[in-house]
Amino acid sequence: MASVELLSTHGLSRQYGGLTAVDNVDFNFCQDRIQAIIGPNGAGKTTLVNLICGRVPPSSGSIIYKGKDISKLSSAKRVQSGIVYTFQVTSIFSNLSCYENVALSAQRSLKTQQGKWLMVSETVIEEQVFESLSRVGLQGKEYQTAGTLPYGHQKLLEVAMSLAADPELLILDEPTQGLAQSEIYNLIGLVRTISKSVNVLLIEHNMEVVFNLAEYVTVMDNGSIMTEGTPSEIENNHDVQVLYLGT
Amino acid sequence: MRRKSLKYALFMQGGVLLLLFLLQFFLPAYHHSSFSKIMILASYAIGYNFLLGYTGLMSLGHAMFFASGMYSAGLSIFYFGFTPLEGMIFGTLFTLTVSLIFGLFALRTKAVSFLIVTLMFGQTFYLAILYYNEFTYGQDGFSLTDYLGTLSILGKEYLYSDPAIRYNFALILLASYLLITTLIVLSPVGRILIAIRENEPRTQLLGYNVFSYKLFALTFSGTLAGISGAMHALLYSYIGTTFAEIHHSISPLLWTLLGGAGTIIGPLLGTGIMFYLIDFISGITSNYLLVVGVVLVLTIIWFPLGIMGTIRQKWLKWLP
Amino acid sequence: MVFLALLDGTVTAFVLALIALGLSLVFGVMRIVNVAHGEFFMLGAVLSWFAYHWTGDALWGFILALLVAPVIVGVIAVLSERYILRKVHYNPESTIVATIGILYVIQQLTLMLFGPEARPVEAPIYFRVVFPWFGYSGYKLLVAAMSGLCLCGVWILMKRSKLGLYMRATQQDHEIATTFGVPTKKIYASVFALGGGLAALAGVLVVPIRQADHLMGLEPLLLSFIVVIIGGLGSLRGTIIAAFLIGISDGIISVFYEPTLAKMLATLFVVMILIIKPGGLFGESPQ
Amino acid sequence: MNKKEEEKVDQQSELNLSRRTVLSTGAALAGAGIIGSQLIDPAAKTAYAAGSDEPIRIGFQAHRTGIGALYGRWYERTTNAAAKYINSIGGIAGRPIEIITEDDGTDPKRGADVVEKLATKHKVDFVYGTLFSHVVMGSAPRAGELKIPYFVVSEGYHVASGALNRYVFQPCITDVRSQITAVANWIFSNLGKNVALIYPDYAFGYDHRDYASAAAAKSGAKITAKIAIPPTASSFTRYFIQIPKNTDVIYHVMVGPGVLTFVREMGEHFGSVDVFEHYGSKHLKLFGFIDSLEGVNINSPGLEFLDGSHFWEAMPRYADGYPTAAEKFYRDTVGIDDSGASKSDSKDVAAYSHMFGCWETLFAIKEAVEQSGYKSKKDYQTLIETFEGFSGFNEGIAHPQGSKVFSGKTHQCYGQQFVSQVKNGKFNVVHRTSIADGMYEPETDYTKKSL
Repeated sequence: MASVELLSTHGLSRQYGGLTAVDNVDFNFCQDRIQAIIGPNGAGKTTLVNLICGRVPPSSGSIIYKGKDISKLSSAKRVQSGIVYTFQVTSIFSNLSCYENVALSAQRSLKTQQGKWLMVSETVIEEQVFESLSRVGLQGKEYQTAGTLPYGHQKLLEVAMSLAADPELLILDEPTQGLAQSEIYNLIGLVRTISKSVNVLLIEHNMEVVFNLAEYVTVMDNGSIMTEGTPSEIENNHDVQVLYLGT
Repeated sequence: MRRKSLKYALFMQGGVLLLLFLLQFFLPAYHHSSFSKIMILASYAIGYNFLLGYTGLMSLGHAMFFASGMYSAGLSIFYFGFTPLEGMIFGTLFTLTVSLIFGLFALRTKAVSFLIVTLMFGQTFYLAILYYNEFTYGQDGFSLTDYLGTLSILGKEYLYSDPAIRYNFALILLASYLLITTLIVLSPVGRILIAIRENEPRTQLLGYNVFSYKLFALTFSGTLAGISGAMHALLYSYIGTTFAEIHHSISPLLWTLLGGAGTIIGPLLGTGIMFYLIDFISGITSNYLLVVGVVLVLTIIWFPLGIMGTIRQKWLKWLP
Repeated sequence: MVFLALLDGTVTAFVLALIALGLSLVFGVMRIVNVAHGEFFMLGAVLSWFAYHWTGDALWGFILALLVAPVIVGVIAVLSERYILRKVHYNPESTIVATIGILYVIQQLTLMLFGPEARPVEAPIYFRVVFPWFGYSGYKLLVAAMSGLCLCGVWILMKRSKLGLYMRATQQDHEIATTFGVPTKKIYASVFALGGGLAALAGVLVVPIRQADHLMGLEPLLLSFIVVIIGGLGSLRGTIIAAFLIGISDGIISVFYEPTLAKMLATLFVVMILIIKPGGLFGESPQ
Repeated sequence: MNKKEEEKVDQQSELNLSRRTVLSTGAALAGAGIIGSQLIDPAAKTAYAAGSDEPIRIGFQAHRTGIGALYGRWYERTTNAAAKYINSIGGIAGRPIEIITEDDGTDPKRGADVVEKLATKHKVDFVYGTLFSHVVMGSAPRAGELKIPYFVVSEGYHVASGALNRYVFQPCITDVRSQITAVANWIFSNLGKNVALIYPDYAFGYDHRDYASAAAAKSGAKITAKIAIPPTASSFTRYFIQIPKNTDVIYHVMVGPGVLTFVREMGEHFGSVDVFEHYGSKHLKLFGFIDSLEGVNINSPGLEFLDGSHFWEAMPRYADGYPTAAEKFYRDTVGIDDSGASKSDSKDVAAYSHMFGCWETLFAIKEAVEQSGYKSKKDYQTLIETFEGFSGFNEGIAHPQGSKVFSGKTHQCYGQQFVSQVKNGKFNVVHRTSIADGMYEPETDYTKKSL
């Protein structure tokens, strides 16, 4: 597979007070594959993706996306250019219906696509919403209030919102956290389908999921990249074993 | 769902408006004029609700917008000899500018700080009217009675203070506010505003420039308040600082909350109920504000969503 | 002129700090805005008039009011906390509306029982301090000193007592505090009572230099709002510094500009601080 | 004030307040259109003969709450006392008076609503009794629209300035402009020529600012400072600093709940008027409008420094200030003691320089109704035209404050004013102006406006 760089970071750092959460990271994401970032708690994974999608500004360093420096862009602008983030802890609009949740995401992407200045017709939005919801298996739940869904379904709703946003790079932050085993299997299938059309960056704790899905894995520890490689390389890497097993 | 909402809402509002239209032929003089007043004030509250109910921004300085529309329309008629229509247009544009500039500053703050900044700006505006009293006539205000002329409809001349003119102008204002806010609320833009109310950071991360949407909501809401103020000036021909005082900012908040924030028809209901409640109680005791206080406390404990909000939650899910 | 401006500004600042302190505590610990705070202040002043009237003696009336008014107001505060604020779950917006309701109720009941006029209360001691250029009320200086004492008292309470510890814990994180066994419900009630009591105390101290009337709560409410927000949410140190900043700048601006213009400028000054630093001077940024 | 000056003042304002002089003042006014010259004898009870039993309904717009509440209470007491008395002597044109009171919260918004409510719901014949000028400004357009006569007791210059409409009358209380014009020259020649003005930042205050300045310009006096106090102020010390050093007289007027604080802080700042040495070798003098102390006991703590200072009064608070039979009758009927406080509570001091306007206005309405033959609302035009034809009211029980000149053009009356000095814890009248002192050229002509 030809590895064309979609996104890369250069010397990216972020300090919180005296603490360095991300330390001079050069991270590359190549087109057309599922890539994963793993690492123990506090390794700086979430901070790294927060930097990438613009939720926190970097202390230093730059982020290049499709050849352009995006480190000064607002988070909204980054979403508009295709970097879509799916929250670790669900952050849906819990008082609104599933339909509204997804529609919010869909109408933005449709507007960007169609280059329209103000309005997108509701019919087009509706189509997109129904499609996204059925892709994650939430068809029939359109008018249920999102906050009343079971947790697993809320996670799926998050994914549906992200899909409706027409992502080019979809960042899934611990998508399986809090899910039952059967739900995890469904999710793996879903992500695999999604990845056919979208680049997926996976932040995950669950090794099973990672090795099942990822084509390339980056291991982070103490805010820096420890090692990178294919899943099998990583599986056999001694340092990673020490990191995870403590031996 | 949205289309169904829109259809039902328009039907319901149409019904309410038709009822109000017909009522003018039956109401006794006192209630006739009370209804005119309620409709004008309700339109102010509807504009307020656009900001509070649909965007989640609580302002305590809306009297500033009401007064800015009122004074700019009134002063331009008074000094520059504008016609009432020109005064209205000038008032609208002036308030639009004021609310836009105000928004650019105030929206840098959030939540309670926003509340305070709106309050302070409102207070400054009020003091400014007092300070430039040689121009604005200060606390006393001034009357437009001799400056408005008459309004010619179908070859007949009417005074702006004619009860029928007042009633129907107020009704037209109310109807257009209801229609336009319903359309916006149920449009994709309204969806985004509601999203901001529900979860602002998430809305930002869906790719929306939250600031500009909030600015739009504030400017729109302020302008609506300003148009109400200008209309009030024309129909009641009195302009004074009482409309710029903090009490006049709290009023739409109360009407909105009582009727149901985030419901289109709620502010109208809240304004009407509050008006008649005060009217009724002031006949019994001069301490009618005591009852207002009690009603507020009980409403917020028992109907935190307001009257229409509770009805929507319990029965009419489609209610916008 | 500047000297008088500074002196008057400083006295204003002390009083302001005392009134704002209660609001700041409630704000900080409970994360709610108490719009009825000014009415607690007003109640203190009105109760002080009753004490003065009942004892017929300025000094004894003052002492009686000093002891009783904060307690009565504290009880009223606890009752409204228990039966109203708790019922709306301290939701910020609901609380604002509920406390506006409480404001009207307290104000109108006072109007019914006390009447509409402003009534004077004699100062417990009265003397004029004569400077070479002008005279100044000695009691005002005394008020500043007593306010200062109260501020120190609260400071010590917060830093040294168990209640203070609990309050600070609740302020940091309400849920964690609960899991560590802090009785947060009781803390909320005590904080609200303390806030009301401090406002009433300020009312008792201030009333001899103005008069008691049922509308007197609004201005201190607005001012203490400003002070608390400028100081930064829940920062006691910020509140006190802001009180001085505002009291003294207001005093100085008043000397050089026409009174109404001065009020405008002082208000705009406050707005500008907030726009530049939305979190206040000493608050955590809201982001 | 030193002895010499005192004598001078006393000589100048030598008062001879015998009954005869008072009546002759009235007599001087006699001529065409002077009405109400007969003293009404309370004993002669006319039965409600000529008229029907249908009462004349007078809507009373009262400041029961809000900043005007103190005045409102006294206006209400005076109104009720006057109505009771008028009913006891046979009512108006044989019909009893009925007063319907509505609170306006001293707020123009609500004021306009109250006028409307009184007119359309209670269907009153007239609306009456408003004091605060912004409430009058807010309510008057509504009265004009509803075409209902609206009699105010406000002392604002709004009526005479022509800003209102033909339905609004101020028949029995002199407007501020005339009050100032009447006393200004006395101030300049007796107290000093360099005057600093302190007034509230209200229209009421602007009248003081404008007309005191105008009077100063005319008589060669100088206004050294104009200090407008914002309505939200609760502390005043800082504003006193702005008074420049070349000032001889502080001219002060204040309204609202802060009045006592205002006066007290003035005392703290300047010390007692006699001792004060700050402003060079001259003694700083104080001249106040009684509004600053309406309803306030002059013996309140902190006011000792006022001893020796002067005040304008419209009607002397202390009974010996203007001892006429009518004044005594009025005072007794309303229930005021000799020191201007309520007979039932000596701590309850009256708004004595304003409330007489309510009493007199009801009598003026009575005159107008009786002379015009007013029966019902369709007679408004005749009533208004009759009223505009009045040229004054004679002193008597109906007009205990003194005779009035009335101008049909301005819908405004002009009466005598008093200057009192504070001495031994009471007000002592030292000067009484003539009606002519307060006259000015009319600036408007309501009779030319449409009805």
